[in-house]
Amino acid sequence: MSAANSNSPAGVEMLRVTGLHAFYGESHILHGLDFVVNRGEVVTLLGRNGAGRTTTLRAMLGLTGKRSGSIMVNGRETIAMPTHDIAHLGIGYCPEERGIFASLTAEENLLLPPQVASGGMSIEEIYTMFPNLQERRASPGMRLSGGEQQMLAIARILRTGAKLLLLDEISEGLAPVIVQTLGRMVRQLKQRGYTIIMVEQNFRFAAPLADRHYVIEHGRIVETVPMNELQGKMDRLHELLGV
Amino acid sequence: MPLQSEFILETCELTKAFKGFVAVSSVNLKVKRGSIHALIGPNGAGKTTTFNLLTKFLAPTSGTITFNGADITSEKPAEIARRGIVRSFQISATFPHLTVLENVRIGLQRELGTSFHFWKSEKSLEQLNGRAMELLESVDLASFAKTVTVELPYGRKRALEIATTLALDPELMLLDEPTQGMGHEDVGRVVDLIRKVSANRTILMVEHNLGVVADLSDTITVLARGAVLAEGPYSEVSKNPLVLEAYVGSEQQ
Amino acid sequence: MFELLGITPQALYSQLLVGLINGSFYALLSLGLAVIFGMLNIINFTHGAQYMLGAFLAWIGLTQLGPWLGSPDFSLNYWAALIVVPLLVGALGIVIERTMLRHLYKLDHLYGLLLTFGIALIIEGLFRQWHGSSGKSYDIPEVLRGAINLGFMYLPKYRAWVIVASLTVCFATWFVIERTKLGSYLRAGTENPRLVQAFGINVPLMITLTYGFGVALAGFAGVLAAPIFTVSPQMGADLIIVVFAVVVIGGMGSILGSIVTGLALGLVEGLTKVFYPEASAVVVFVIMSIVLLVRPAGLFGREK
Amino acid sequence: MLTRTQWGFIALIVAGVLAPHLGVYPTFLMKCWCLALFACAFNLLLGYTGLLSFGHAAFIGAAGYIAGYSIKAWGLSPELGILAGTAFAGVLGYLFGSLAIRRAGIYFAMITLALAQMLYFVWLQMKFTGGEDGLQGVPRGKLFGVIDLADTLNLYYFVFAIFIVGFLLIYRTIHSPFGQVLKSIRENEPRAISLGYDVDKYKLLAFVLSAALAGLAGATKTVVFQLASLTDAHWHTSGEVVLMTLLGGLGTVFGPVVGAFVVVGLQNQLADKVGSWVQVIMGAIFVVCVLAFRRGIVGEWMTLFSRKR
Amino acid sequence: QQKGGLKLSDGVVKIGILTDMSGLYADLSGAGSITAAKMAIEDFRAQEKGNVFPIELVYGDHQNKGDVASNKAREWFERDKVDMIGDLVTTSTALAVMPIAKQANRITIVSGAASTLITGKNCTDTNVHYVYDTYALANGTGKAVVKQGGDSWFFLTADYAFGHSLEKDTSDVVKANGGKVLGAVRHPFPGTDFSSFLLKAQSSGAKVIGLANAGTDTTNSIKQAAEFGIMPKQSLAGLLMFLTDIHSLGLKTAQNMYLTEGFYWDFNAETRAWSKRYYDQHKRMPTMVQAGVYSSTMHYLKAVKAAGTDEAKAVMAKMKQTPVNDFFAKNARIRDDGRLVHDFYLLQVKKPEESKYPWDYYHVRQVIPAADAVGPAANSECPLMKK
Ligand SMILES: Nc1ncnc2c1ncn2[C@@H]1O[C@H](COP(=O)(O)OP(=O)(O)OP(=O)(O)O)[C@@H](O)[C@H]1O
Ligand SMILES: Nc1ncnc2c1ncn2[C@@H]1O[C@H](COP(=O)(O)OP(=O)(O)OP(=O)(O)O)[C@@H](O)[C@H]1O
Ligand SMILES: [Mg+2]
Ligand SMILES: [Mg+2]
Repeated sequence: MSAANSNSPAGVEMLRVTGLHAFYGESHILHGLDFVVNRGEVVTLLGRNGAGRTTTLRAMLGLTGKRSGSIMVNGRETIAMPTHDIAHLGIGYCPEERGIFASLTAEENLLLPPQVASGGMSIEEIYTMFPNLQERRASPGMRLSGGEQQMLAIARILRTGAKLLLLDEISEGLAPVIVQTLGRMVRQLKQRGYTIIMVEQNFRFAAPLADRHYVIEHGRIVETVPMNELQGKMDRLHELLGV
Repeated sequence: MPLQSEFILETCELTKAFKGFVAVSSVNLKVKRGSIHALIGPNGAGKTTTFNLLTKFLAPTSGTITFNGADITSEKPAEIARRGIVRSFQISATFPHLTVLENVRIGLQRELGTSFHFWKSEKSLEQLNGRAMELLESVDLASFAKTVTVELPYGRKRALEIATTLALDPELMLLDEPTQGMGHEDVGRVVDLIRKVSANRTILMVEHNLGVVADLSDTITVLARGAVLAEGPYSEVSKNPLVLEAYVGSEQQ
Repeated sequence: MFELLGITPQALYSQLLVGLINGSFYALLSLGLAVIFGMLNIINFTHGAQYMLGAFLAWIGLTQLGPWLGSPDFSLNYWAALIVVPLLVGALGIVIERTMLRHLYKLDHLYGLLLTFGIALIIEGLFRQWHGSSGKSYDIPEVLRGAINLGFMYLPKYRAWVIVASLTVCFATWFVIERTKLGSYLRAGTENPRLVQAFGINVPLMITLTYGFGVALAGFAGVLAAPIFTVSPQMGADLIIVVFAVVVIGGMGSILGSIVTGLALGLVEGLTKVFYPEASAVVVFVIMSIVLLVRPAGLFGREK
Repeated sequence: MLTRTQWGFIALIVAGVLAPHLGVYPTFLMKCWCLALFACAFNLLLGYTGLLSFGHAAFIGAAGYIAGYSIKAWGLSPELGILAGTAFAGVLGYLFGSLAIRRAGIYFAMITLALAQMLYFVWLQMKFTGGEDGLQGVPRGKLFGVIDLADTLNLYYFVFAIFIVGFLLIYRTIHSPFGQVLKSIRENEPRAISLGYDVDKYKLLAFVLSAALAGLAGATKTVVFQLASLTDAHWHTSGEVVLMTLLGGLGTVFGPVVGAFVVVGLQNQLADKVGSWVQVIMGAIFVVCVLAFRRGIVGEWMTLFSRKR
Repeated sequence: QQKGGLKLSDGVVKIGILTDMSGLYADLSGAGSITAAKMAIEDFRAQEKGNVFPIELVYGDHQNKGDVASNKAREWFERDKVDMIGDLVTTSTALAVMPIAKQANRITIVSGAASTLITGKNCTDTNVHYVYDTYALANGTGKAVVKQGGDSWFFLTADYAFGHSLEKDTSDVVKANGGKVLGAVRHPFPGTDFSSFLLKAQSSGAKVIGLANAGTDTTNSIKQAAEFGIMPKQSLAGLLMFLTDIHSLGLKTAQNMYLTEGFYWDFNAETRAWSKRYYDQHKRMPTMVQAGVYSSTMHYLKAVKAAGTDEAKAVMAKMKQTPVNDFFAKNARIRDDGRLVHDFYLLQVKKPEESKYPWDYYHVRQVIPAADAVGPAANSECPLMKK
């Protein structure tokens, strides 16, 4: 994985999902999803509860049950790869349920994910970004408050050098100040050339950050809204999301 | 009824220390009877911990908790519940493989006093169905009564949880982030619901969604670093510079 | 003072030594259980059978292998067995994990317990069918025969070796798990294997190897035990229940905890044999009950 | 219209009443009914409360000894002896239960296993149990002083009646207000607590009930075989009851009954023919059940049935 | 019904061998006992030149469980019309089957079990205790060893009824013969580590350590005694041991220890001749239990023939009337309580270098005459003896 730098040309395709189907056991959740994300872009996946946004992220990492279709990451087909190999293509995942390891300390949690590419953030940078974590570095993961866990979940993938970040509801349960910090962070990351896919419920948070919004309903993309068309499509979004 | 004080719940110098770390320190909380009281604060301020102390999932290091004039500091979780303090969880808590109706009935059933009666027929619980349906009605779930709970969408589960809580007819309801993870419609529904059920009872809630807080609450207590930072109605608190700095932030992005 | 109770200091020291030996076996076995439990969240009921397998393979290597291979003079001696047998037992464990246990991770943990219980029955039954119930004897290796007279007590060399060997293995294991990165992968994998895998770690492989390793520990204990105890198909079955009690007492929270508890209980049992031998079969269980009353999570366990 | 369960009951009773007249060997049947009751009692705990006890041998064994001893040494009538055994098992269940429910899940299994093993050693050393030799020669006596139980058919119907009573009690327990609370605890324990239930008390009562019913099975078995022995108290018995329940169908009403008949029947048939392979075969059944047949015979059948409809 | 000039209940004499085919005692009885019974039937047919009543053999595994044994016995008696059940290894199964046999009026011949209860308190008039009991073993070893100079004893006792009674019987004998008992230690049953108990025994300074335990407990204690270098300063005496135990222990470990058995294959030409034949079929030399099964089955068949019926009382009367006279026992009689009164042997395990051929394990140190070996009739608790 070459580290994408900030002036890499936009339009280089980072991720292409075509005809993605995914299942949990018997239940068919994704019904042929298609979307594309270019290097350095921030896109959001919007939708109502249960639309299948989280499932989309999980399917990209092979964490759902059966799946079919095609997921090209940097030109490589990953649909048949085992999860741990997909991660090594440079993908960082921050799950909806945060996934903090209770038996590890905050710092161990932070250091846990292995480096998948060069150019990750240093611990110092991370602690400057999230001072709370520095303060609680020695406490066991399960003792952190909900919000602290959320910060830790994001922080630890920034260390790994992954350049494609899958962020699931990161603004969830955070104090407004922190949400603002996160907003700044996403911008910063984008400037550094990261590619980000965000699943968001908080439209106000996501709207100004994203280059493009995909709206998912019943496991399909039902609407694509580029940044510049946002104003015009507000009504449609309203209808789809109840915003 | 004995003379009731204005405050249904009071804590006095409530403190919880974890190995060398004080999560809640000397909190004096007074919750007015019949009000909706919100507890807000930055992450890690000690809100959930306070809840855990109030419902005895944690034992306080020091301080006392008084409910309706009685000292409940050393009671067990189930006893607290029977006194009329019932909480909901940060993550929705239902009985997934029971039907929606049965979920609510579990809440009602204890009142019958037959919960240990292993020789009685289940049919004896059917007398509760009427009341259970009323409760479901009140949260718009009546049409789902026969549905197995796992199949409900998230927001509906939240509503069901509230209905089950209501079944106990609690005097004081503790809601931990009731709108967390909800889509906008669901948020609206839950806000309405909370307002509806707040009649005749007291509600203490933790919530990060300032819109909801502003909308619902009579009084707001802001916690930061385990201590009370500010208290008062939304209009006051939201202008408090300390609160702005610690919690609300600049609001322009 | 002990003389008053009719016990000579010599007897007392000897008992403590014996206790320590039992303790080393408890420690090795409960450590293996803890490692497996930690990663797979499964109580490996097969552990006793795998311990027996270790002892049996050592015996087969020493006495049967040569004739099978057609060269009666060939035999796998004790020292070779100490290396080879755990590998074999571990390899069998890996097969079990790959073909069977693997399919149970998504289910309630009790299925793992039941599966391993079934496998234990099979292994034990096969050996009973094959070698009968009466035991085989395995000679102590030449260099470790006899005893050292320490003046205050009589220390059989082989037993001293058992203590040294098992403690070394225990602490090496502890070091790897608690003090290395590999260990933190293991611990994290315990909680949320899918996520650890999503971070790019080959969790299935890690699980397989962990199970293999934990089982190999049992095999190792079996080889150590072969010269002391009669090698027989049921040798593991009853021991494993005591080890379960040890595990409950220690709590599976920490690796060190299971080692320390194992040793300590061996000692307590040894002392009971001095002062009130009739109770020595139940003392571990009694302690378990008391610990449950006082500290339900176990001495080293974490509450939930 | 009768429900499926009601049809099942009728079939069970008809089969039970007719079986000895159809050439099935009555002593074998009695053993099956005793173990079926044992398995049903176990299922009450595992299938409906989610607690895996690996020490149920303690209860069937203890009740056997107490019933046997009180009948033999104190001359109690068989029904009183059985009651005594059952009561003792219940008390024992209370003691073991109070300890074991302090931990959940796998620990619970290990604790019950260890406690049962402890009791095994106690029986082994006690004088009155006859140690290895067992408590032999328990008289069958006269039921209520009139019905002579030395007559095999009388005894058979007595045993069958006990089974039915135990079975109905379990069925009722599952479908009672209490059963409803048990279910909710299994589903979401913290939530049940927050609704004001003292979950430990409920678990304990379930444990005591299960222990007492297991005891009822053990005491009855002692009267049938006129002996109480260590075999019943051994942990193999605990394993066997898990197997019966699992094979028949965990958490189904009739599963444990079917499982008990299959396991006892197999053991009976196989023991002479294949010797020590029995243990291997039992182990293999365990493995197959866990890997591929988790719903058990009755469970699979019910799925098949409902799919067809 | 008349068959071969006999009144047979169902036209055939059915013999059932109820034994342990897979458990701890499978080696010393089990399949070997079935082989022995088969041989007896064939030999009987051969002796009678084919002119005999039909004989059938059935066998079953009681898994050492009383209830399984009792279930099987009932089934055999009631449904399959079995006339005699033999072997019955382990006391719990023997005691479970005996009363059922009495009730059904069938015969039991216990070869495998050890308890004196079988011919004591729990005796029945349809039972024979053919081979050995704890009294004979304790008495044989205790008395003989004291006579050989082993006059101070320390016991290592399995802590349950069987161990206790073995210890008590033996120490009574030791004391009665002028020996001293210095102490005893009880170990849990089943045990694995006996070293601490052995150390106690060692520090007692007793000349003989009596092992009042059985099976793997005994073999484990012997192994560990070897490890602690207890022998040859002190000798071990196994109070319940079989040829198969010595076989699995190996002479190196077991050498020099004393034990008593009711039969040894290499005792004289006659025993050797039979045992060789047995060996050809079973590939192992017979234990006393297996030899006893052969001898008792033969004795039973002869009695059936002599009585002209398979009715239990009549056959039993004949069995008691006729002395047993074969390779197993000479001029031995069955007493009223069912005990076969025959000679025992005090044996000492050979050193490895003394063993000349496979299964050459013992020196026969002494033949214990029947009268000494078996519990005196006067002390019997069996009601049948008081007549
Ligand atoms: N592990 C699972 N097993 C079965 N079904 C699942 C599982 N996880 C999710 N689902 C179902 O898949 C559908 C899509 O879920 P998903 O989590 O992708 O929704 P989402 O769009 O992220 O919504 P939200 O996170 O707001 O609830 C939902 O109907 C959900 O019930
Ligand atoms: N059991 C515990 N042991 C040690 N520290 C704890 C424990 N529980 C909570 N803490 C710490 O106490 C502080 C308060 O936690 P709490 O969960 O109450 O925060 P909160 O206000 O609910 O935050 P959020 O809004 O993020 O959920 C946190 O810093 C947390 O790390
Ligand atoms: Mg989601
Ligand atoms: Mg919180």
